[in-house]
Amino acid sequence: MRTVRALAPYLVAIVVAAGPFLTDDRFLLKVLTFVGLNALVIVGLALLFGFAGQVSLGHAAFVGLGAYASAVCSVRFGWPWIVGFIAAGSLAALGGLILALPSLRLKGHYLAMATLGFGELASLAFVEAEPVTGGVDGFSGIPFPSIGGFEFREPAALYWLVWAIVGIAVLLATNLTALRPGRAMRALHGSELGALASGVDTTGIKVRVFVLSATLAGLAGALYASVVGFVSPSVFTVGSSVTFLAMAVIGGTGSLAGPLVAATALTLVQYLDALIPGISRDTARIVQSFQEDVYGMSIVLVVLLAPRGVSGLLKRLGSVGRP
Amino acid sequence: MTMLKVRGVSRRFGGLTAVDDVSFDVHEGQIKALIGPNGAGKSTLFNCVTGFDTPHEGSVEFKGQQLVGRRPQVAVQMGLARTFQNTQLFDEMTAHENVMVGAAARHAAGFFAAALRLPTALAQEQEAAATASRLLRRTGIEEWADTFAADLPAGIRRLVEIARALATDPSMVLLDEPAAGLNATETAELVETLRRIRDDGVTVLVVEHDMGLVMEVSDEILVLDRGKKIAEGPPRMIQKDPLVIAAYLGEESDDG
Amino acid sequence: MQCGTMVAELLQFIIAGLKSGAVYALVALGFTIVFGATGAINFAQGEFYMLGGMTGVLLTTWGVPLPLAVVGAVMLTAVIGAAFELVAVRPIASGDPLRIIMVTIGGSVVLRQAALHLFGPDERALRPFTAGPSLRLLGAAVERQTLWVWAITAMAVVVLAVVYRQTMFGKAMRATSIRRDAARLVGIDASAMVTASFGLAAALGALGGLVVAPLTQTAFYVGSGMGVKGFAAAILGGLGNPVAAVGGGLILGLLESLTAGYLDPLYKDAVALVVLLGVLFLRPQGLLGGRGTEKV
Amino acid sequence: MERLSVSLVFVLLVAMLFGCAGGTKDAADEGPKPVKIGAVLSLTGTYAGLGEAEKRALELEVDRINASGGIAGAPIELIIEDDGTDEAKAVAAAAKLIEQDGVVALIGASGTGQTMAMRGDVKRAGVPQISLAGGTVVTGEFDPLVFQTPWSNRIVVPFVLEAINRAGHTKVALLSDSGGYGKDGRAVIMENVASAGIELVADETFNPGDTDLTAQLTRIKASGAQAVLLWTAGKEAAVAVKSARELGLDQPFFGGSGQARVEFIEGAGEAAEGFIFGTGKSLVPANWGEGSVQFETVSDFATRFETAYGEQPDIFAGHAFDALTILADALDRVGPDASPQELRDAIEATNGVVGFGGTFTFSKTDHNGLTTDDLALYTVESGKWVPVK
Repeated sequence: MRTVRALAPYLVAIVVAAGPFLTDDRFLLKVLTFVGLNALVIVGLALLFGFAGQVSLGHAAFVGLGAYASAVCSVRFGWPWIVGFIAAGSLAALGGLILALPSLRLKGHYLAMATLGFGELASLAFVEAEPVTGGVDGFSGIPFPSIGGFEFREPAALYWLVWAIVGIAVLLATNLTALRPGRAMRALHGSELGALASGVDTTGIKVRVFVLSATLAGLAGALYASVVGFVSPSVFTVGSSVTFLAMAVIGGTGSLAGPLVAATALTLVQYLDALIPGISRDTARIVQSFQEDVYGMSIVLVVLLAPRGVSGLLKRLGSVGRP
Repeated sequence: MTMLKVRGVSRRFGGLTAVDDVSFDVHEGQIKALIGPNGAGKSTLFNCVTGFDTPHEGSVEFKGQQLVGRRPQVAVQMGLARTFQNTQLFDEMTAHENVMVGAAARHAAGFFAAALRLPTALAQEQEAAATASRLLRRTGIEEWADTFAADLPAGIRRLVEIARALATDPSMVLLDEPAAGLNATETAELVETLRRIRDDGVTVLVVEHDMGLVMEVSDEILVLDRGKKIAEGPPRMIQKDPLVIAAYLGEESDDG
Repeated sequence: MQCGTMVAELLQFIIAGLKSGAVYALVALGFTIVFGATGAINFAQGEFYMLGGMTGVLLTTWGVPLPLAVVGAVMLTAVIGAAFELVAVRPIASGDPLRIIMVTIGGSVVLRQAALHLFGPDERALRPFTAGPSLRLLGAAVERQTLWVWAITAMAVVVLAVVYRQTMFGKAMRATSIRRDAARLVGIDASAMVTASFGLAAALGALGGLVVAPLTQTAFYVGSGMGVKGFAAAILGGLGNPVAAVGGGLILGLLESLTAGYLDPLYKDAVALVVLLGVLFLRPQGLLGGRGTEKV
Repeated sequence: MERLSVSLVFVLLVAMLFGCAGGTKDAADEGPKPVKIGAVLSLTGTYAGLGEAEKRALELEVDRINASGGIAGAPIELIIEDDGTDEAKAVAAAAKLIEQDGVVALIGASGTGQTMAMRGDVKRAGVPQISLAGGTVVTGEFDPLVFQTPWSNRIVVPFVLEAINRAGHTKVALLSDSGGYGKDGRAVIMENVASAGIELVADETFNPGDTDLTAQLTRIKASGAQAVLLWTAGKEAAVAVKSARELGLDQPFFGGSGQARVEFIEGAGEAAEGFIFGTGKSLVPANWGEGSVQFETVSDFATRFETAYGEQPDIFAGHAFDALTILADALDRVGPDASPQELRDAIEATNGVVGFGGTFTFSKTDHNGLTTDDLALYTVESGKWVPVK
């Protein structure tokens, strides 16, 4: 049993890495690539919400910041893709820092409001900064990612690129949570007074986690821009932020695996009709028109009934068989 | 040597003066007790001393350095640790992990090192784990190490919190009612623990209601009533102090 | 002549600003009342504004006379607000404030989606309360509905003040907002006060949604934007202070209107957001608030 | 334990997906191979109203064409995907239709953003796309593969400007929204005012969702404009005309296709009376003259639509009808086995095809294919729109 448990992450990694060998369905690979993009955002949100207990209603803005930064770098400036990718992460990190420094001094509900305000403001800016962002018409003609002359244009290549980055992010986040910073974050969530009395630099931890999660969102945005090739403001709304938050909340606290499962499941639901060929169109439509209801309802129910979310449920399931 | 030097500290809430011009010293190697009836301002004074609250007036010097206006974790890093009247443990972590949080108090945040599992991070981790185990043994609760804090009995929670405070490697600890909720045996063990802490070279300031414990363990006692210091001295002297007796009798008749 | 037009123009902007501002004030009052009773921000407050307008439209399309429809919509929304508190907030009221925030965020999505499914995606209009041409004031026009907005807001504020000062219920509410545990000691049912605060906040939001519906139309999606503006108004004044909430609402409305009038209308929506972030970062106790900052 | 269960769930999920997708490809071959056409529509989300009407029109027409023998005996197989008014989903839907279903042409998307987002995949696959979105950018940012059926601002704007000029107004105030439709229209208006002999004395904008336009209208009132040109498709149009009347701004209002919405007239009530807007003639089919081909085509479609669904088709249904009509016409010319490239060339050669929007004639530079001849001027009278005599 112990070996299975130890091997499980490797097993998942192998299955994910082998994806393109298991199917030649280019659509499915594209959908799974989108799953990877959301997963990247959720790794950051799992740290921020699930470990450090901070609410953000503005993460879609960081995704947008990254997407536009990478688009501008590669299209307007003609810089290599990787430079735009790094610029996207840096810009999102900077945005996160500017927002985090003043607002994290405040109590939790103020942070949530500040991120909401920031998200709305960013949405406006994406529309109004037309010379940079292309305004409502969007920004088109963004090239595929390329590193050193290799262009990731095939769905399988994009899939590998995105999931490789997700893999790295998950690995780093796992290390982070297993060691002292993870304990400090959980301590902060468990009791802020207790954390302060234990010498935890609570503000420093909050700022770092916030910036880290904003950076991951920015990188996801850069990948989104070059995978889709087109960016418009309608993608980076507060609505999307709520969706991200729902994934993190449903995924549960104190775990990376739970939020990743939630992100995967909730992203796949959006493509239900295309993924399960037998499903009737009406069923798929009902599922899709009630998608947001499900998000909202899930947040309420999880908070009321199962505060530890999917990860908590899985933990409980797992412990049933234990002596 | 004077470890803690409090001078003229006052803290008001609206019209109410919770702590009124209090001054006292705590010397190195002492166990000093802070007592007083309910609402005397003991917890507020504690908060003002540890950086959780800011006094309106007065100064708090710890090992010669000014503490007023500093953030609580700075006080911890300077060697001043505390516990709470309502224990503030991290419920979703084990007792051992709780103490480990304290053990890492003086390390840098180390996000980068931890994410990359650099040797320094791993070494610190081992050191923290070892410190935590040692302190759980020292406080006599090593059998609870792997229990989640949420599942610990009240008495053990207090000890875990003390162990966590000690893990920060303090020169002085402030314990807020450590005996509350303990039975007689546990209280007796607590007396031993407090002495052991002092013998390890840690100065102790303790707020306590249990008079037996206070008289038995403390080298010096400070008495607060309605925010004011009314007496200070060795236990024998305090026991006979008419002001103290009056204050406590007053409280009892209030309760009745 | 030139000077006259300029004065009329300024007056027109002020009228428009005080019109929007009055509505912000109603929504901001809702935030303030819930914050007073629970110490938490109700992220679903904007949805009550939306529900008021939409249920009012629904009732009139069923043939309910307008005055009855307005009263009915306010009461219905108040019941929804109280029910929301009972079902979703009460079970966690004593716990982590983070959970209350999450529940109200989730709840706002649920309420908005429910409105979408029940009322449809289209914009709906409510009849003006009294028909007729606008009134003139020194060359500026005042729509009749604007007078209703002011009158009803003023009435709500006065009634609220009287209730808070004079009635047992109001005193209990104030006591609860000062100290929950102390309130319980003197025999006040603090949880009932929290439920009542949600109902009251919902009623005020609904009133706001109803009085402007004839001017602006309403739709299932208008709640979240109004929530942000109402909160900006509430925190501009200083959260937890009803008088300041009204002041904050009026100031925000004026700021928006003058920005649209003398700078660029496109910056209008940014005003509330800049105010929100600016106040949060620089002066979380609000411009008019004297209480200690709510730092950790 | 937790990790194990989580991983198991994940592995199962992934395996299930691959399994499902693997099983979809072997459809039984009977009779002539169908012509596969994909459609990406917004059936949910913000544009759900548009997508639903478009879907009905497309399904109605496919059934009609197949019932009358299809394309040289081969039936049309229409595969509709929902993009949820979301660009990422539009991209995935396009990829699915192209890669998985192997469609020869795409219809859609309903919205401009979604249409633009699909462009990358469309280009790579070389499949022709007929968009149902009205944004000028769709065919303005020219792509040889992309066509569009709605009346774009590029033809509606000059038509309305000319009407304003003909009514004797030369000083005009513009009020437009900063969203897609308004911004697009404003750009085209700016290009055309001079040639239409009109001077813009005010140029005011507002944000989608604005509930108070006092500032803009006050300035327009002070600008001395003889007429107001309102360019928006949002609910703010009703707010604009209502507050204009309240503020005593009594100049005539003009607008475009954005006002061909029942919601506008309902929302504005009295204040909408006398509003003049330009849009397609087919809004009132009688415009075409009874007995004309156009009249027959539009009323035939309207009758069949009403029989099938119990309500009149709106303009969005009409645009979808046109996309399929154009596609069927091109397929008739090149046959059911044509490659996407041949089909594209055939669509570009479309000449005089009569649809709902008007008579479509594409060229190498014009992929919208309509002219001002397909437009008419309407005014609101007693809560209904009627053609201006």
